[in-house]
Amino acid sequence: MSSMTTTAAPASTAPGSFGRMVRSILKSRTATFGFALVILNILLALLAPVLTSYDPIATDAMNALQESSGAHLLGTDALGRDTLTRTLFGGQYALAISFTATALTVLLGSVIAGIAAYRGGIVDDIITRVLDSVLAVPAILSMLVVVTIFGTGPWVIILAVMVVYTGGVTRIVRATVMDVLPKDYITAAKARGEGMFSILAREVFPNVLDIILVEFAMRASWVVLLISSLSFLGFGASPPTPDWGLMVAENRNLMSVVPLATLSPIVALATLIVGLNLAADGLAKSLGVDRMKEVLG
Amino acid sequence: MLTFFAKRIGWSVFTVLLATVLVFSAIQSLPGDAASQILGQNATPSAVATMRQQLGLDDPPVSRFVSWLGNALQGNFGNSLVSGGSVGAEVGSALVNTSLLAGITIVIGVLLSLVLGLVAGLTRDRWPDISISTLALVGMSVPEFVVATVLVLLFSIYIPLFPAVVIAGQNASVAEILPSVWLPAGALICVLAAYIIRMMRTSVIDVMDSEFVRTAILKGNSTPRIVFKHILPSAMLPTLNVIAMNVAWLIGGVVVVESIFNYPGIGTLMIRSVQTRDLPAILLITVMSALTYVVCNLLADFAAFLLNPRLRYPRSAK
Amino acid sequence: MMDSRIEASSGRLSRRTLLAGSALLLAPAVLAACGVSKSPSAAGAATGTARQGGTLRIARPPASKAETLDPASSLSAYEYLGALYNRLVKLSPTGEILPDLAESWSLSADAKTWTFLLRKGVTWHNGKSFTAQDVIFSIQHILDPATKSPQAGVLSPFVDGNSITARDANTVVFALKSPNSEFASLLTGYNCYIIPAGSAATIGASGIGTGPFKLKRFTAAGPGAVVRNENYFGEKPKLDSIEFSSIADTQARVNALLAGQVDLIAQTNLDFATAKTVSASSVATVSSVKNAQWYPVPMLNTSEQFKDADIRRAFAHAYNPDEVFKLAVQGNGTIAHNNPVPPTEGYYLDYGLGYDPDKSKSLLKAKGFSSFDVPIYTSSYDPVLSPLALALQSSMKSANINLTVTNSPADSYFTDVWMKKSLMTTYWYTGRPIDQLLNQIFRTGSSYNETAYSNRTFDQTLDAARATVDAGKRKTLYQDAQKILIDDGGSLTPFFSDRITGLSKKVVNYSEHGFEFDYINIGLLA
Amino acid sequence: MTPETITSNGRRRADEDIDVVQLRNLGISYRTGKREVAVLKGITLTLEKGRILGLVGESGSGKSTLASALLGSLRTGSFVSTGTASVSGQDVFALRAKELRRFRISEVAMVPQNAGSALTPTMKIHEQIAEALHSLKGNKTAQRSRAEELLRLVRLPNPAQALDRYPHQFSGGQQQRIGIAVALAANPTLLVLDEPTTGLDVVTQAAILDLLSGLQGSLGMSMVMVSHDLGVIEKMCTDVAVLRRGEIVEAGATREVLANPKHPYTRGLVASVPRIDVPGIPPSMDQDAIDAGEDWVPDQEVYRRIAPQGAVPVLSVESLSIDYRRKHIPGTGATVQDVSFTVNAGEVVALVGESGSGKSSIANAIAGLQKTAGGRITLADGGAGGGELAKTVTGRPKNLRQAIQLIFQNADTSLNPRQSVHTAIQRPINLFSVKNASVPQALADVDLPASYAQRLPGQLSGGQRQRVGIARAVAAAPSLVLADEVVSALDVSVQSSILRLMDELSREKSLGFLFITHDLAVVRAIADRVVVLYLGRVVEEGTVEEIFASISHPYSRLLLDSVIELGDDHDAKRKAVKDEIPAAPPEVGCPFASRCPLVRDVCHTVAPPTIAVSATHNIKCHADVAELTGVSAEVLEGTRTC
Repeated sequence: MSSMTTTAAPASTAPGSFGRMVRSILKSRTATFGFALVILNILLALLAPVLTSYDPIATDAMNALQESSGAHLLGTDALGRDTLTRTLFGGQYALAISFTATALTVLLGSVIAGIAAYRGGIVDDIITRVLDSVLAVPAILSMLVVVTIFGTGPWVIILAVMVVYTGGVTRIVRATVMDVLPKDYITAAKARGEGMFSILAREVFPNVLDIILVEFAMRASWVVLLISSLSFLGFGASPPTPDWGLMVAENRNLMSVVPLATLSPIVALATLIVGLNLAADGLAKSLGVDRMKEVLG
Repeated sequence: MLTFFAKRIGWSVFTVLLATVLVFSAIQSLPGDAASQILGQNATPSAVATMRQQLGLDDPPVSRFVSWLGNALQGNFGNSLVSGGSVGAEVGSALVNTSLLAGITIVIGVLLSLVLGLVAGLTRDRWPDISISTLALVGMSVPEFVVATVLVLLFSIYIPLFPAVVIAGQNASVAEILPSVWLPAGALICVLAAYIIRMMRTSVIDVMDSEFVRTAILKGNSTPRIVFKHILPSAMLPTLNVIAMNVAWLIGGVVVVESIFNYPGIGTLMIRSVQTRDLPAILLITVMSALTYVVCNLLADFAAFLLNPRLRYPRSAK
Repeated sequence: MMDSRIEASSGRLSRRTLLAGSALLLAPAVLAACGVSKSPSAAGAATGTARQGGTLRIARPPASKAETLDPASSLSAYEYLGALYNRLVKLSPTGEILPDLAESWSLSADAKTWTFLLRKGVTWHNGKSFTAQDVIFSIQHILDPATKSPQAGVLSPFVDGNSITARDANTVVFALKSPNSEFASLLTGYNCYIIPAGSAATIGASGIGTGPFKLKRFTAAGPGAVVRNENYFGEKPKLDSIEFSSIADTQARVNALLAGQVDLIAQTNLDFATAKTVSASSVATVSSVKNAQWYPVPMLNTSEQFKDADIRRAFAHAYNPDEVFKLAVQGNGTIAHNNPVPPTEGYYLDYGLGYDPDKSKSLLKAKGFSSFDVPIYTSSYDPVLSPLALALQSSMKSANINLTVTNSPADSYFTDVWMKKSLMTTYWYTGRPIDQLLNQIFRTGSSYNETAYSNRTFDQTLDAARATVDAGKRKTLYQDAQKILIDDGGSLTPFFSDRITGLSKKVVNYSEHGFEFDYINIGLLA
Repeated sequence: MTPETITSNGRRRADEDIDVVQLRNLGISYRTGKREVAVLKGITLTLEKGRILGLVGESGSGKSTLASALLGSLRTGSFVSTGTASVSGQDVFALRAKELRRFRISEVAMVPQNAGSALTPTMKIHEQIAEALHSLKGNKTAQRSRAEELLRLVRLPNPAQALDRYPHQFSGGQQQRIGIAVALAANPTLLVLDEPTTGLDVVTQAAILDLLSGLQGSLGMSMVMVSHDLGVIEKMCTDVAVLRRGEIVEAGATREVLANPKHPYTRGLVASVPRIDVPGIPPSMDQDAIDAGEDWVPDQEVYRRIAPQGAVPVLSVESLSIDYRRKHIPGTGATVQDVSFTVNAGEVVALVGESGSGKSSIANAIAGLQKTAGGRITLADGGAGGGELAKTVTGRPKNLRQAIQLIFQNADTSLNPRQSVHTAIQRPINLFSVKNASVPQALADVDLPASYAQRLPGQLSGGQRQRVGIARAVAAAPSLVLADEVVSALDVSVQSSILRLMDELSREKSLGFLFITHDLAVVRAIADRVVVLYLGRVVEEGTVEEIFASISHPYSRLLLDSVIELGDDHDAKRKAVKDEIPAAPPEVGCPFASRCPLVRDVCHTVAPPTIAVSATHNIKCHADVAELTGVSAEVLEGTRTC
């Protein structure tokens, strides 16, 4: 409902809430560092085409298995592809897939959680039980099944992530929503006769946004790990995709020849995950979220 | 309280059943089936049809599931569509191997991480905490395939202390596998411990901030007494769930590590069974994994019950 | 003692490991006459005095859970066969047919009747005596459709199971349906190991043979062991026993070798970098065999994409072989120009389709394609497959051919992808006699016809060659067949590759050629 | 004022030997980021042995920080910025870890505000007492018997059994007694009590305070007691120090300070406490004037509210019952049963009861948030049409939803912290399409400047938040407002302004207020009529004068007697009552039978009849009017328990 008709009326969301968040993040050194790492990763990925003139996929027979040099800062792999280029482009892939997958998972999980918590009773029971059953199937098995059904590809990976993690997200967001629901402002809204979706959207979600954000940062780090593991096992990205997990799998036998080909994606992967974890930690601390509750999912 | 556990167990059974139904339905939509997988390049359409009939793949899914369930309840999980052997024996021996790995991982990993988490929590923001927390962060941030690869390079190739892979097969005895368990266990401990350490640290800090610990300090109690009598039992409570989740995770999470170490466990079997569409094997693996999941959670509930007097002695008969 | 160099002649056969079962063995007795060129060499394997005794530990790639010790089966556990069983005849490193259980053999003038005189005093591992009935049973077992033996398709055109007779306990007579002067070489196939009469149902688990080793234990796709057979009729093996283990991941197999857990990695062609790592190790080394395998990219002729020969030709012209060769195997081997017949083969035709992207484009344009998109499947099953696919992908871009590389899990690669997907990467061992090579991999309806290639002229040319007694004429016919095959485009064959095997420095006298593994002389350093 | 003049008893003392507490220019600050915030500034005071010092002040005055400083305890991030604190002759902040432990073992003990969270949940009671019994270390039997003795001393029922129980198995009052027992175990020279009765029901509070007085008398300890409640301070303490924003503004002998406050703040504090004996809304404090250093004097006049003339009913509740039980539990009855009352336009009706009396359940049922088991709730509103209210809010038409609005106890949770004031108030206006309503108008109604619309709840004080909550309710233009404990969480200085606001709104907008509270003094100040609930049953109803007059239900009488008020004759009060409310109402008979001094057999089996004392005053009791008149403390004396 667009109610803000008077010109003097402020925006319907809390004024300065984003600014406040940025400020509270900057206050925490951990969070700042974490966000800096993540932003660095994003920048490097986005700027990959500018930062390097090599094609991440094109092979170059003449320059295979080169060690670090002026032409190839991090050397090349067995197919003569520039390791730096592949690592940078690998960031695009990792970030795009994992952030999309995480965002969709968190979104879906939050909506389900909101409905389950608000409706309560049998609806809640059914949702909780079904999601618990999904959680009871090992993540890798679920992913294997999804990947085997739909073949490989970015969207399949995203779907697989959603299958695996929606239950966990729902569990955590549900618990948080449960904390918010008994608050008096919810009671006031209920007493006004507001509908479920109105209450969830206006009253509940703005207050669990902290948790959802932290959840996002942390899940994203798990998703990056999971996707790279899947690629490592040969179920994720297909060659020649510059996927970090795949790069490790492809190049780990080159450890004694061109160690940078393996180390670069590992360092990139670890940097991103450390960044996401620190960001989640810092975010949690500065937003006053009990981060460890998150792990329970 | 009996009803509390009866209800929990009831839900657990339901969860396992539902998980099985979900996996069964998902496998139905896998392209190709065991018949064509078995026949491979010898597959002529008629041979596939015959094989399908032999394997009972032509019956409607619901009736197949019901008959599977009926047999499963009598302990008969069917025969592998690939090897023809009893799935029970196959999954059983893989599970025993994985349990050995998981067991060692859990015992060492959980004890180690509880101690480290406790120390980190108690020395909040001082150097032991900072080093332990950093270590845990690294553990969380490095994929297990990297940890495993590094461990192999270091401890079986450069310094040949441990076997690099498991040579013994699926039916090997514990004694045969035991020497090969340590490196995979080490890789798993790194991942497992990271989360438990962090959980333990946070909950120790939470408990330390509580009124009752403050009161205990103001009573002039000694530090060990405060730690072990006042902090530890309460700090363990939220950690239990994380331990349970992680232990349950181990069953599926071992896949990567098993693959690197050629470990003849449930993870390896899982991948192979999905690839060969070996439905009876997949279903049994699902059942066992789901059972592990619910049993871990039940155990966590039970441990919480023992640790938490509020659960043991509910205040009133409400 | 064998020479350290592994004599790889054109008589070498290819084997596909895994579930998919393996190819035929065939060694033409006439080969020597055809003037085999220089012997490719193996380097690195130590020679010296092996001590008597010891246990050799061999790591092998994963096999199916349905793996069996029945040699006739397509799922036979290859590494055990040579240790447990004997054939009537075997191949020498130079491609000659050597006696094994048959002491000598002769064929009638019309080349329709083959008579094998069997070795006397041979006993099975269970103590029973070996007789002509065992041979008859073994061949009938291969021919029995229920066995689903890949060798059945090779033998059945000539051999009728009911026409094999035992003249006496030590003489077997084959009355062929049609003349075939190369029949004996067909019996060198590894499906042709002789098993005890009546053992069809039990052989898969019992492994009772006449070979230098007796089965100690065996697990499908798992570990197993064989021990020296003290009653072996031939030279006794040096080793007390051989232990086999099954390791799925190539890197894990290499790690096991480097960690000293195994002494030899079977069926694994180490890639360049790994070979370098292994050579640098203090415990292990590598042994390489020149042009030991070839890496074809079969284009499934029945698929929508490749049913047109012009398209196939366009593909053959589309890649730069130098580049692909360098990228995929770092130049270790020989460029093939799409001819699957190795240059060391006596009947080799020096002809091929070279790199010509413009021609490729015009061929495609003529069929209405300005560009051509197709997925190419690859797997970590063999370390060369993915680089090969990627190199092709990269190279073919200039011809407007866009390959989408799709990685498929190793364990199911040969069940899910091979002979099913329109374009994929695979490999064969060389050493295949030309008759078997062309007949089995390219003849219409053949069980290993991975491209589903079907060309009546080609088939007729092969038939004519087989029936031709004159060696020179036969050579011409086989070369005609090669030309048809290359022009018509069965598969892409960019290069022959050296095979690099990793083995412990403790191992001496390792020798392997084709499907012949020397179980007798291999031993551990004294 | 110089530091020397501010001693706890108003005298300058040289003899330090008998001073248990001696604070000199103590300042405590905490660090947040790079800023340092002073929590306590230049505190100087002394406490003689055997005396009781009350620390009084509103929220944020630093009184709890001061209390824990006496034990050498500072919150993480806090530090001593100036001065010293000496307790029993030891400079507590100079002690090393080991000495500090010894000091805490032997010299000082603390009774925390909420024993429920201060007792370790995973340890049995006897263990928690035993670990303070350092002199008996190693002797389990002696520890046990001493622990039992201590529990008996604090009058915990069944002390022997209690030893092996866990904290959660006790009620709040019992936990508080255990907390005291634990503190006493160490036999401290100084006992520090931090709001020891806040959060307890009045009856329980009275009992605990009696216990503490008794113990202090018999054990002769020195005590420091923190409280925001002037009545409690007056009853308990020999000396008092008044804190405001980290500074002591006034200190001295309690009676002197409270009877004749010198500092404007103290004056304002004393003046703004509502009292039963002085009907009406007390004046509110002008903090700005005090800040400006003016010699501000509060109005001496209390505002007396006049009940509206003519009864135009807005709400009528008939035979309402609410049952939480899933199945019938023998011996217990429904949570709320047979509750009937009405609220008229412009009238403030107080629903009074202790925790567990079902008063919030009734409010929720009226709001349609709680399913009822029986009865009728009717909204008789001329303007909006009115009618019987559907059981749940979703079944009610918009105009009926609009007609009933809620305001809440806790200003922190009543407003969505992520919504601006504007959004919060605009929402009901839009939802109900209220004509002639606007956010500035609603803010003006609650005396807030229009600029506050931009603010978030976090940027408002507690009182301002409560005003916004009221504005949100009023903006919907309701005819009835359900006000659940709306002032109980506020400092006294803010309380009266909110009460005044309610009074204004009820008169100006003819709003009916259902005012739910446990605080009889507030009831006396604002209510026109009163309904007294006990365990979900109405025991008495009448006009405010009637309720506070001499004829009362025994329960009402108990509540009244338990109130500790400024200016009472504290010594005259009775010593002990049965302060525990049963967990559930009885299935039959009078709900109060288990605690009633006038109980007779019939009370346990037959529901009490209604005694109509006047047309408006009804009491449900088996006793006759004579017995209900002025039931004295002596009668209650007989019901002493534990």
